[in-house]
Amino acid sequence: MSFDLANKVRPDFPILDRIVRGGNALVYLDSAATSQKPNQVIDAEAQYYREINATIHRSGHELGELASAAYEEARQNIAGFVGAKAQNLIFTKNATEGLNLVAYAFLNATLMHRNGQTKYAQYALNPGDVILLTEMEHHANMVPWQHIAQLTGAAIKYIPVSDDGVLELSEDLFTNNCKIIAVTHQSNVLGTINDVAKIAEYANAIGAHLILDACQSVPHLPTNLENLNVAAAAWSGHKMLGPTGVGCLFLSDDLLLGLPPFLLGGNMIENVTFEKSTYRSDNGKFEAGTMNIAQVIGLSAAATYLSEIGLDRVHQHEVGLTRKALTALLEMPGIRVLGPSEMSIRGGLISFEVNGVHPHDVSQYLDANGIAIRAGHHCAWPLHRRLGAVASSRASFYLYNTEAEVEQFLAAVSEIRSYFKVA
Amino acid sequence: MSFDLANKVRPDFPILDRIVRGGNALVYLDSAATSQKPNQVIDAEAQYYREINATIHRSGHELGELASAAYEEARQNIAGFVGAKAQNLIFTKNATEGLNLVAYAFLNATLMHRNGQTKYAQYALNPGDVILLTEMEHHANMVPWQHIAQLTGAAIKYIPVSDDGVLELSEDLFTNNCKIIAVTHQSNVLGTINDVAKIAEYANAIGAHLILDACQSVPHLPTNLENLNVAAAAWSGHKMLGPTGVGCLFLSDDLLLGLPPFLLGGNMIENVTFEKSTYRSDNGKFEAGTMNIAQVIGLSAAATYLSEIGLDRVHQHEVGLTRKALTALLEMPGIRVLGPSEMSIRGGLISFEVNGVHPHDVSQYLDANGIAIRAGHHCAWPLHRRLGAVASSRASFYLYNTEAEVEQFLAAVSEIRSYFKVA
Amino acid sequence: MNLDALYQEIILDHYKSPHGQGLQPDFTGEAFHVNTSCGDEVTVRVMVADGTIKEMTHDGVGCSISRASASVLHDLTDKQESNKFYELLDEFVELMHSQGKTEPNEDVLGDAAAFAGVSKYPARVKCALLPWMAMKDAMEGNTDE
Amino acid sequence: MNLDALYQEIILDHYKSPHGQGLQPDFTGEAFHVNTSCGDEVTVRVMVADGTIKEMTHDGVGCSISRASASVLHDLTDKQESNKFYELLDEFVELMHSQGKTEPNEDVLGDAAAFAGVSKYPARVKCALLPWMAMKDAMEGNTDE
Ligand SMILES: Cc1ncc(COP(=O)(O)O)c(C=O)c1O
Ligand SMILES: Cc1ncc(COP(=O)(O)O)c(C=O)c1O
Repeated sequence: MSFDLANKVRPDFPILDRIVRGGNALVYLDSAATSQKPNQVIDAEAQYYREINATIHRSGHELGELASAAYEEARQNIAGFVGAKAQNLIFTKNATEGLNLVAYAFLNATLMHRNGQTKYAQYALNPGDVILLTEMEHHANMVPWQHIAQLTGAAIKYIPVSDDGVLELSEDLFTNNCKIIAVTHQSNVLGTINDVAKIAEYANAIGAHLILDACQSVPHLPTNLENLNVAAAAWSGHKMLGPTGVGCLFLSDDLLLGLPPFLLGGNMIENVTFEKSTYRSDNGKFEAGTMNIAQVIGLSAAATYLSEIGLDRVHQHEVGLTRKALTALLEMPGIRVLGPSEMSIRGGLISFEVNGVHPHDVSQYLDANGIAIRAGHHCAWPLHRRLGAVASSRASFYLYNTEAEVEQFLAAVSEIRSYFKVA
Repeated sequence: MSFDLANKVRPDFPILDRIVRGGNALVYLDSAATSQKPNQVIDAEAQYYREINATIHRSGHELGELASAAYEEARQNIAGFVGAKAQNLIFTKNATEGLNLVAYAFLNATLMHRNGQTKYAQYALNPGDVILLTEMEHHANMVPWQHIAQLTGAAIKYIPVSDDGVLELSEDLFTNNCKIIAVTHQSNVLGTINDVAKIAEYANAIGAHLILDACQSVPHLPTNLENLNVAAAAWSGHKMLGPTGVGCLFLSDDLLLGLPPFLLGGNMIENVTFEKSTYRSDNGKFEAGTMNIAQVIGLSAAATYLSEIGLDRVHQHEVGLTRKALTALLEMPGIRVLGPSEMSIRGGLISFEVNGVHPHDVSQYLDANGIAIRAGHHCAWPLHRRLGAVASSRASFYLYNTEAEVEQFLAAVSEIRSYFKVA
Repeated sequence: MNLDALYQEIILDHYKSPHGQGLQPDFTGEAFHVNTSCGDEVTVRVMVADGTIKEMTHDGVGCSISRASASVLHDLTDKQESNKFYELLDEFVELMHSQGKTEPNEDVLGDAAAFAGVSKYPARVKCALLPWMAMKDAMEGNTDE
Repeated sequence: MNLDALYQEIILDHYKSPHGQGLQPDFTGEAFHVNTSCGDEVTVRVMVADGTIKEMTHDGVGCSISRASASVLHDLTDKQESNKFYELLDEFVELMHSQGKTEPNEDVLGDAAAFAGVSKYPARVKCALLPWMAMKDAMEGNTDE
C-alpha cells in the first residue's frame, strides 16, 4: 500500500502547515465535518471577485455575461462530476437546505393539492402515507421529514440498523403506501456504505421517491447519480474541498418538473402580477434570489481538482488509512468501535468510544497533541441512543492525510485511558 | 461638493481597474444589483480558509474554537453595524432566503396552530387576515407573501404608489385585520426612501408585524434597526461590499422567540428522537446545517470597511452623484425618469426610459462604452406595469463611483436616441 | 464602434418599420413566448394550409433585436412552404449558437444573416431566437397539415 | 503537557468519585439542563428550607468537566446557606469568562478554583457551567423561601 497521494497534494492546502495548540503540527482528522481547501479553490473565488463579479442571468453588460457563463460552466462541470445533466443540478447553501427544499416542495405540493391544484396530486402526502427513513440518518435527513409528516398527517417509519451498524434491509419495509424514502449513502457516524442500488430497486418497485443524502459519498466515492436511479440527491460543497456556503441538489426530471417551488423571489418566476405569480419550469424554479456565485465557481474548481486526481484514487487512499486505523483500534483495550468491522462496506471515517472517558475528553486530549477529531453525537442523536452510546469520538480521513498522521492518532488514543486514570 | 471618497477607496477594489468591451475602462454603475468587493473582504475569506477553517459550535479542537469565535465576533460586528443585538441577528444565504424564512415560519405557525399547537396562535394567519405590501416591492418581498396567503387563506393588499413613485400612505390602509406588513426601505427601481418610522407607527398601532426589506438601505444609509422599531429586516451581503452567498435577517425578540423554525437539521435542534424533535429557542433555531462561515467573516470585514468610512459619508457621496445625474437626465430630451424628482427622498440609483429605445438596447449601447448598468424590470414587474413601463434602465452608484464616471454615463445616454435613429 | 456589428442597419430598419406586425384574426396556430430574464414578449400567429404558410403575423414588446427578428421572420416565411421555415430555423439556430465564429449563409438567410453579430452577445441570443421559437410552437399547434 | 492545566488532579478525582451523585426523592426545586452542542445532561435537585440548602444532589451524563463540576458544586453548597450559592455562582461565572486571565480566589471557591484552566477553552466553559446553571434554576423553582 502506498500513500503517495497525500504527500503530492499537501502543498496545495496551506492550512495543513499550521502549528496548533501546544506547538504541535496540525493533524486534521475532521474532514467528515468539513474538508480543508486547496489554493486552487481559494484562488478561484478570489479571482472571480477581482475580475468578473456581477449578478448573473439578468445583467446586460460584459461582466454580467462573464459571470453568467462562469456560473453555468460550473454547473456543467459539477454535474459531470456526479454523472448528472446540468439541467438536473440546483445550487443551494448546503445539503441541509437541499433536503429541506425537497421536503418543503412536497409540503407545498400537498397544500396546493388540498387547495384544488390537481396537478400536484402525485406529490401530495396524506394520512396513511409513509415516509421511510433509516435509523442512521443525520438530523438533516430526519427532522425535515418529521416536520412535514406532522403537518401532512403522513407517518414516519425507519429501516432498522443492526448492532454492528448495518441497515437491516427487507423488502417488507417497502410497503405500497411509502411515498418517500430518504436514505444516507454513507453514514457519517458508522462509516457504513449503504446498498443504494438495492434500496432504489425496492423503491422503484413501489413507485416511491428515493431521496439520497450524498454528503459523505460524493466527496469520497466515485458517484454516478443517473446510474444510482434516485429521485433526488443532496450534498455540501464544504465537505468536498469546496467553499462554505454552497450545496448541490440533484433532482430527477420527475421532481424537477413536477414539484412546486420552495424559495420564492427573483429569478425563479415566469410572470408576476399584484395578484399572482407563475414559476419557471426548469432548474431556475429552485434558485431564488442572487445566488452564491463565487462559491459555485469555487466548488467547480474543487470538482476539477478531485477529478484530476480521480475519486477512485481518493477512495483507495482513504481505505488504506482507515483499514490501518480500524485494525489497530479493534485490538486496542478499552476501545469500542461503532459500525461494521468489515472494511469492504466502510468509508473513510471511524467513530469510537474510549471506555470510561467521555468523547469530549477524548477529543480534548487529542487536541492537546495537535490532532483534530470530532466528539459528540455528530447530528445523529437517535442513532447514538440506538447503539447505547452517549456520544462518540470520530476520526475521518481525506486525500491529504498521511499514514504517519494515522500513527500519531493511534499512539495518542492508546494513552488516553491512563491519562484519565481509568486504565 | 467634493468627490474625494471614490479616489480614496478605488485602489481597494481591484476589479475597477479592469478593461472591458471595446477596450474601455470599466464604469460600474450596477451596484444596486451587486456591489464590488474590496481586497479587505476578499482577503478575509481567503485568510479564513488558509488559517482557521473548521465547523463551528460543535468541534472540540483548536481550529473549531477559532472558527466559532470568528463567526460569533462577525455576528457581533455586523449587528453593531445596524444597531441591533447579536442575539437578534441570523445569517442566511441572501435577502430572499431571509424573507422566505419569515414567510414560511408564519406558514409553519399557522399549520402547527391548526394542528393544535396553541402557542402559535399569535402568529397564525387565517381567512379574513390581511398581508399588506406596497406596489413597489421587489419579487422577493412579494411572491413569498402571495404564496403563504394562498395557502393560509389570508388576503394580500397593497399600499399604492403615486405616478411620481411615492407611497400613498394613509392610516385607513392599516386595518385591524392586517397581520403582516412587508415594505421596502428603499425601492430598487424608484430610489424612493420610504418613511419607515411612519409605517412602523401605523403598524404598531394595530399590532401588525412590520417586515422590512432593507436590501437597498443597509448598504447605503446609516441604519439603526432597533430605533426603526420593525419586527424583522432582511438584506444581502453582496450589495454591501460583502461576498455572495450571505444575507442577514434581523428578528425582534417577539418573532425570534415566538415563531417556529424554518430550515430543519443540525445545530437548530434541542433534542431529536426517532419520533419527534424539539428546537433551540435562541437565534440558532434559524441556522440549520453548516453555515456560510467564510462568507459571514467576509461580510464582517465589509461592515468594518463601511463603518470606518462612515455610512453618512457614503450616503452623501451617493447623493452628490445622483443629484448630478438626475438633474441632467431630467433635462435631457426623450428621457423619462422613474421615481421622485426630489433628491431629498431618494437614494443612489436612477431608473429611466429612453423614448423609442428598449432598455436592453440602452444597456447594450452603454456596455459598448464600458458602462455597466442594468436593464429589465429589476424583479419589480408589477411596479413597471403600474408605471406603464415595459422595463427600464437603471444606473446605481456607490462609494467608489466618481463624478467623471457620471459624466461619461450622461454623455453616452445623450447619444443613444440618435444611434438608434429615433431622434 | 464595435456595436455596429450587433446593430446592423438592416436590424435597425426592421425595428423602426416592422413587417407583419399586427395579429390577423384567422389562424391555424398561435404561440405566446416570453423571455423571463428580461420580459420581452412575442405572439406569433400562422395560417397554414396545403403545406404552405398562407400568413404569418406577430405582435409583442421587446428590444430591437427581438422585434427586428420577428419582422425578418415574417419576410422569410410569409407565403412560403412550411418546410422552408424548418430549414431556416435549423440554419438560424446554428448561427445564433456560433459565438461569432460562423459566416452566415446569406443566400439562405437573407436579412436574417444580419443577426450574425448577435451570436457574440450571449445575453442577446435569446432575444433573436424568441420569435423563431414562438413560431415553431405556433406551427406545431397547427392541426391543418 | 499543557492539558494538565485543564484536567487538574482535583477534577479527575471528582470525576472518578463524584460527590452528591444520585437524586434524592425529597426536594423543593429541580432542574434538568442539557448542553445542546454536545449532549451533556445534568439534573440538579435541591431541598431548601429556612434559607439553607438542606441537601443538593445531582445526576447526569457528560464529560469529566461537567461531572466534576457537579460534584464540586455539591461539596460547596450542600448544607450551606442559600446566599452562599449565589455568591459562589457570581465568582465562578466570572472565573469561567476570564479566558485564563484571572487568578481564582481559592479561599472562596475551594475545589472549584481548579476549574480556572477551563476558562482558556471556550468550548468547555459551558461544560463547567452546566450544573451551576441547573442549580440556579433549581433554586429558583423552589417555592419554600
Ligand atoms: C429591494 C430588494 N429586495 C430584495 C432583493 C433580493 O436580494 P437577493 O437577490 O440578494 O436575495 C433585492 C436585490 O436583488 C432588492 O434590491
Ligand atoms: C450524512 C450527512 N448528512 C447531512 C449533513 C449536513 O450537511 P450540511 O451541514 O453541510 O448541510 C452532513 C454533514 O454535516 C452529513 O454528514
